[in-house]
Formats: sequence, structure tokens, C-alpha cells
Amino acid sequence: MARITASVYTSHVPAIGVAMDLGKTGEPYWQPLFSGYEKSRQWMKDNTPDVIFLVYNDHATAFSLEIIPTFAIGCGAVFKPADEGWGRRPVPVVRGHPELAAHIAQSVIQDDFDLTIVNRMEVDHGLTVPLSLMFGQTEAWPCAVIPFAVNVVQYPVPSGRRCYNLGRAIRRAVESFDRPLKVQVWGTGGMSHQLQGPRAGLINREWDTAFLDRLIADPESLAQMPHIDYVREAGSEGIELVMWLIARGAMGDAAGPGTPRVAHRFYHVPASNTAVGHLILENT
Amino acid sequence: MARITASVYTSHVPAIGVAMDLGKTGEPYWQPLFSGYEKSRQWMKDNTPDVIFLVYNDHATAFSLEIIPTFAIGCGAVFKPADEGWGRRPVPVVRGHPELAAHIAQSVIQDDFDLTIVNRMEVDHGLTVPLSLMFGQTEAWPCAVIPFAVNVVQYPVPSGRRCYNLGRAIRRAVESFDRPLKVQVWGTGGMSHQLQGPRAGLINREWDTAFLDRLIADPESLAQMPHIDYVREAGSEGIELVMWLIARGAMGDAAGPGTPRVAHRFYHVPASNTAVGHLILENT
Amino acid sequence: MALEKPYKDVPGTTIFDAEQSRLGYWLNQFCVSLMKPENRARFKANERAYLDEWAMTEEQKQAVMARDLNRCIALGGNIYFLARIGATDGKTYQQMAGSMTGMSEEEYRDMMLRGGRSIEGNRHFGENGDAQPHRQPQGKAGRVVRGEEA
Amino acid sequence: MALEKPYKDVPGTTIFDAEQSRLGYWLNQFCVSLMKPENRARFKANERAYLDEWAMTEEQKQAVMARDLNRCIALGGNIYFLARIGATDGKTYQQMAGSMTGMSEEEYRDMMLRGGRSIEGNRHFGENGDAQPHRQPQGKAGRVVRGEEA
Ligand SMILES: [Fe+3]
Ligand SMILES: [Fe+3]
Repeated sequence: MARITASVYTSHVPAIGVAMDLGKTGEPYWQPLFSGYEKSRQWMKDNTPDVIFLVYNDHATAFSLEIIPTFAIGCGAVFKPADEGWGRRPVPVVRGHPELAAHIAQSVIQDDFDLTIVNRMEVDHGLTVPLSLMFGQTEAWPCAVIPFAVNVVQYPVPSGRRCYNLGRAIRRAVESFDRPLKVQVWGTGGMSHQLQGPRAGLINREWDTAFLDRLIADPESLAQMPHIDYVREAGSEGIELVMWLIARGAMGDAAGPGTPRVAHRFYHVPASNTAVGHLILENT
Repeated sequence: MARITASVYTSHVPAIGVAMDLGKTGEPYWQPLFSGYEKSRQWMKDNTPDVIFLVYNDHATAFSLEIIPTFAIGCGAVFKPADEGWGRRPVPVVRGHPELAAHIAQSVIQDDFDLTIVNRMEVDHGLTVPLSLMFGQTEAWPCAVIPFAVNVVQYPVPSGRRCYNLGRAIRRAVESFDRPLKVQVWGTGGMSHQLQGPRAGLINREWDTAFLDRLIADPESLAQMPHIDYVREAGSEGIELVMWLIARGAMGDAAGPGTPRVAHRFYHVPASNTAVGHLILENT
Repeated sequence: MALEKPYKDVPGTTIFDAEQSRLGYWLNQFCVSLMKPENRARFKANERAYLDEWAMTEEQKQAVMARDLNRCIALGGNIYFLARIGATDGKTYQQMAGSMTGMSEEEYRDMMLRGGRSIEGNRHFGENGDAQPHRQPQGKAGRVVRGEEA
Repeated sequence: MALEKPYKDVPGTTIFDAEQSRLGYWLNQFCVSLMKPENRARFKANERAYLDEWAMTEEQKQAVMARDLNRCIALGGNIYFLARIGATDGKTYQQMAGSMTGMSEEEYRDMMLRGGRSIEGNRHFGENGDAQPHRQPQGKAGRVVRGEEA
């Protein structure tokens, strides 16, 4: 059977992609950030999964205001990186895993999650920047990726509790797939940042640190945190962090005791407007 | 505050729309069917709501295989009748109710239903045929309509239980809207029919009758019926009947005791390939 | 896949699940294109050329050209999508549905007027209802094939 | 609407809810159109003419032409949509975000390098943080306006 081996959490700041695409990763501004991902790239080499279930949010790219799915699962075979206005990122196309994606969709819809199935969409920096951070520049991503887009743009966005429970349902779904695949679940976005209004540039290191601590040790209670706390304390775009709870809910201990092993933890301010947080948790 | 005054249930066979559009309603084939809706049209005149929350399924019209929402709520101001291949039906455009729709969306998403918000889509016979049946030919529909599209085309479709609980959430949402609107919830589709394969033309009058009985008197247990029972007993397209449970869940008694009053009940075979069922339930 | 598919045991019936949908993706998307009048016109003018614009299998193209809806469904088509082909041909849902039974248009219409196909014998494979594989095609055509009628 | 909106009490912050979305529908859809290079070119060639193709209010058009992102947001814009305008101008997210504070590009960048804007005083209206209405615009521009600096 398939199994979830680990979860990865990372910010997905567009400027990080730009820095990599323009070869600026060694510059003083960027070097401290990328050095925090050196260990992660080695870890990815040692722990390449067959499939990444990549939770991210679309930033008004694939979904305009015509249609806004709360949860959309990519069941297609390929997903092209989008032109977000600055031209397409020079990164490989994303290969999907239609069989596993369809299986997960079927399982979690029967489990009362009202997914939208998407067979064709372009993917933006929310999905490609985490891949770039974890794999570096490459001709082809080394594994399949199932894009899972969460609406965190137009309110109401799904609650942390809903996201956490969805993660648990995804775990059950993966574990009932009858092929021996190693699957990682990634949660992306955050940490504290605000891109709008006179409060733009907000960073809350103390809050972010507590979020990482609780995500590791006490995700169940963290999942109860209301939206307003994210917005007030971590900035309007800090709400993206609810997506990390999907990945966390998919870890083994969410279904029982046993805190996962912290393989890596990193935090850095700033990347453009944003506090960058990063965790790798392994199921033990 | 807004309140749900009644629910209406009806099949939405495309041939019924064609018969009306071509002026064939008096022909011997169609007369018995339309006479069953005479009482309904009078009832609609006496009980015109401000808004109809119209649950239907899109038949590969607004949603192709590119994107398949489990539940999609129409929050736009207008919805044009679609050309389903035979040309557009000569019926009025549908006026939405963006404020109430957005309010319901916000409320039920916070209540753990993962809706897709749609601001722009065309509506097919699933939505326009029930309006034609209940209002007859008219220059303009006499009230606003919120289209609510349910995926019953690609499996897995939502369970009856999920639909019923969604109806309850919709009731809570409507009752928390602070304008004195009268709202009806309509459930459409069904009853027994199969449009495909060597089993096409299946009708199961006995099963349909029991479904109507249980929908009125014991919806809670009816909502537990698994998909396979619909498919096996009522034909592959009989699965549309799960949508009736959304309307039924929105009635007062789903939140407590008090069976609604049956204002009208009608059943007729055939309309094209389909058994036509129809109910009007009033909250007492 | 470990999820159960109890609906595989219903005779004469194909459930459009994710597997079928994947199989029929381009067949169905071709059908969607027929919602535009200009595409219907182009398809009618040269079916083969129009079909060749789509990433469909040769089998799927042949099934479309033969208007063999049962075959289209076996190859991943869904009736609501396939109905666009019928609409392009000016056919009704009743004509399309009837065509999958082997009955003539009149035979199918009369069956519906008599109250439709009975559920008896048609719930599970292995029963003896008229939708079972050993009783296809239905109607006079079938009786002739099986030598029950001249 | 009877649903609570606790997020109305966060200074310098507009939450993009259904109400804002309805207000800004065409403004945001105009922004979406800028994802196509040919539309970016047409917009750049004649902003007014391109904007007039959209069902936007005159106020929204003026705010776009002035690149006044705070005003665009007040009129229903969302930053992820509005970012298409910035992209068309070759601006980064940092430049766009900074422009809404009144700070110069350098002032904003330096604030970020020092660890970003502090949360203290910026949680609720009525506190005294730098995002509060009475402290706008920020940076040197604001100090000059308020007579604190020449
Ligand atoms: Fe983001
Ligand atoms: Fe239908």
C-alpha cells in the first residue's frame, strides 16, 4: 500500500523564485535564506518520494473571480507553470499522478470533503517556488506532484480545523491506495506577511515561532485557532498558514500518539515582504 | 430575518422544456404531465417567494471535464440559459441574488462545506425546466434565483447524508440573513431513469413511490441510502435524486419535530426516458 | 485501487467514475466543443478531419463516426457529453437512449409508454432481465439474431 | 448581513470578502486580463482606452491610472489581482507593498531588513502603531506632512 513518509512546510515567496531564476542566490541578501535550504536539498536526495501531494494556494492565476473552489485537486497528467505577468518561470512542467489523485479525490469526497476536481490548470509560484527551493534548478522534477489548491484569497477561507481534518482524510486515502508508493505531503505559504495597505510589511517573529512549536507538538489545538488570529497577528496574507495544517493532519500522529521527528527547522526574515519558515517532519 | 417557507421537488427532463417551447403541451403525450403541474402554478402565484435557492445539476454544460465542483453556488447577478447543442431555450435570463448567495456561501463554508463560488456561468435545462414547469411561459421569472449546482455526473458524487446535512446548513444560513426575504429551496432531477446502455429506459415506480413517501415522512433515514441503491434500483441517472435531500434538509423539521405539510404530490410516467415526480412541501 | 466499486455489478450500466473519465477525457472534451454552432458546422462538414484535431484514440473516433453510443461509453464517454453529438444530428435524448438497446425507435418509445423497462431481472448480473448481456440486442432485431423470429 | 466581521478591527488592512469581491469584480477581472502579453501591450499603449473596455467605475479607472493601490483595494481590488498591474509595470511585490505605506522604496526595504513592521500597536484600531490611520503616510513623507521634519 502507499504510505505518507514525511511532510514538508515552506513559504513560497515569488521573489525566491526570481532570485533563483536570475542566479542571485549567492548575493548577501539571499545567501542566508538559501543556506537554510541546503540541508533540505540533501534530505530530498536521500528521501525522494514517488509523489508529492503539494498543498498551495493559487494567487488569482488559474482561478479568477469567475470560479473560486475552496479545495481543488489536480487530477491531470501535466501542469504548466503559469505566466503571472512577469513571463513564465523557466522551470520544468509538473507531472501529475492521475491515478493516485483520482483515488484520493474519490476517497475524501466519500469522506464528506467537497473537492473540486481539476484536470487542466496552470500552476503559479505557490507551487513552483517550493519545488525550486527543495530541488534546486533541474531539468525535470524528480517525482510526480499532485497539486492541491486551497482558496485563501477570497473569504471565507476554510478553517484551520477543516484543513487539519482534511489532512487526516488524505492520510486515510493514501493508505488505501494499493500500490507501494512513498508519498510526501507539503504545506506551503506563510509565514507572517502582509502585502497590502498601510500595515504592509508586518512580520511577527514571536508568533511565527510559537506557530512552528505548536505545529510540531500540538497541532490539534493549533487547528482550533480562528482566522482573525492569523490576520491580526500574522498579517492578512499570513492566513496562508492554514494550509500547513493539511500537511500536518496527514502525519501519523494525527491519527494517534507519536510526534513525528523534526528532520529540519529553519526561519529567516526577510524574503521580500515575508517571514520564511520551513520544517521537515518525518513519520517515525 | 429571511426564512424558508417551502420546498419544491421536480424532475427536470429536457423534453419537457422542448414540449413547452414548441407549444406541444396540449398533445395527448404531454397533457397528463402538464395537468399535474396546474395546481403548482396556482400555488406559485399564491406563494411567490423573493428568492428560489435552486438545487440542480449541470449536464456537462457550464462544467466540462476541465473542472468539476462537487457543490457550486452561483453568486452572480445574472445567468444566461445555455445552448446545449440544440440552440438556446427561449426563456428569460435568470436574475441571481448576489447578497443572499454570498451570505449563504460564507455561512456554509464556515460550517465545513467546501463550496465552489461561481460568479459567471450559463445554466442548462436542469435549472430552466423546473422554472418553466412551475411558472409557465413568461417574459421574466417573477423572483430571483440562486443556482446551486451539484456534481452527479462524475463519481464520486456527494452522499445523500452529505446533501441532507448541507440542506440543514443552508437553513441556518438563510435564517441568519438580516433581511425579511421569503426563500424557497428547490430540489430537482430524477426520478428513476437511465439514459445509457442496454438498461436505458429503466423505470421503477414502486421504488419512486417509496422514495416520495420516505422523503416526506422520514428523510433522515432516507439520507442514509448508499449510491449503489439509487443506481441499481432507479437507474444510473436516478442518482440525481440525492439533490432532493438538500431541499428536504432545509425544511424546518430537519432541525426538530414537525413534518411539513404536503401541498401537492404528483407522479407520471413517462416523459421521454424518465419518471416524473413532483412534491411541494410547506413549512408549518 | 482499493476502493470498492459495487456498481460494477449492475447489468447494461457503466458508471462514469474517475477511471472512465480519464479514459474518455478527450472524447468528452470533443463533445463539449459541439456546444458552439461553428464547431457543429465544421464537424458536420468533415467529421474525420474535425475528429483528427482531438487527442482521441482511433477506436473512439470510429465509435463516434459510427454513432455507436454503447461503444463510446465503453471507451470513456459519458451520456451528457455524448448528447452533444446527438444534438448535432438533431436527435432527442429518447432517440439516443433507445439506440443503445438495439430496439427500433418505435419499440423503445412504446416500452416507455407502457411504463418503461422493468427492474425485475435487471438488478444484478446473472439474472434474466432484458438488459442482461445474453439478451442483447433487444427488440425485433435481437429476436431475429437469436433465430426466435424471421 | 448578520455574520460577524471581526476583521474590520485590524488597522491598515482590508479583508477581501464577498462584499469586497462584488465591489471589485470588474476591476479584478481587468487585472486578470493582464496575464496575456498582448493585453499588457494594449494596456500600455493606451491605458484609458483599454480600461474603458471594462465595466469598471470611473473611480476604479482613476485609481488604476494613478497606481494608487490603497484606493484600488478600497474599491474592491485584491492584491493578488492588482499585482498584474505591477507586473505590467515591471514592479516587484516589495515595490507594490511598499507603495501602500507612503514610505520610499528604500525606507520600506530597510524596514524589512530590520525585521519588518512590528505588530505592537497594530493589532486593533485605537492603538498607536505605525499602521494606524493617524500616522499615515509613513516614512519621511509623513513626517514632512505632519511638520515633524522639513
Ligand atoms: Fe502565497
Ligand atoms: Fe438531469
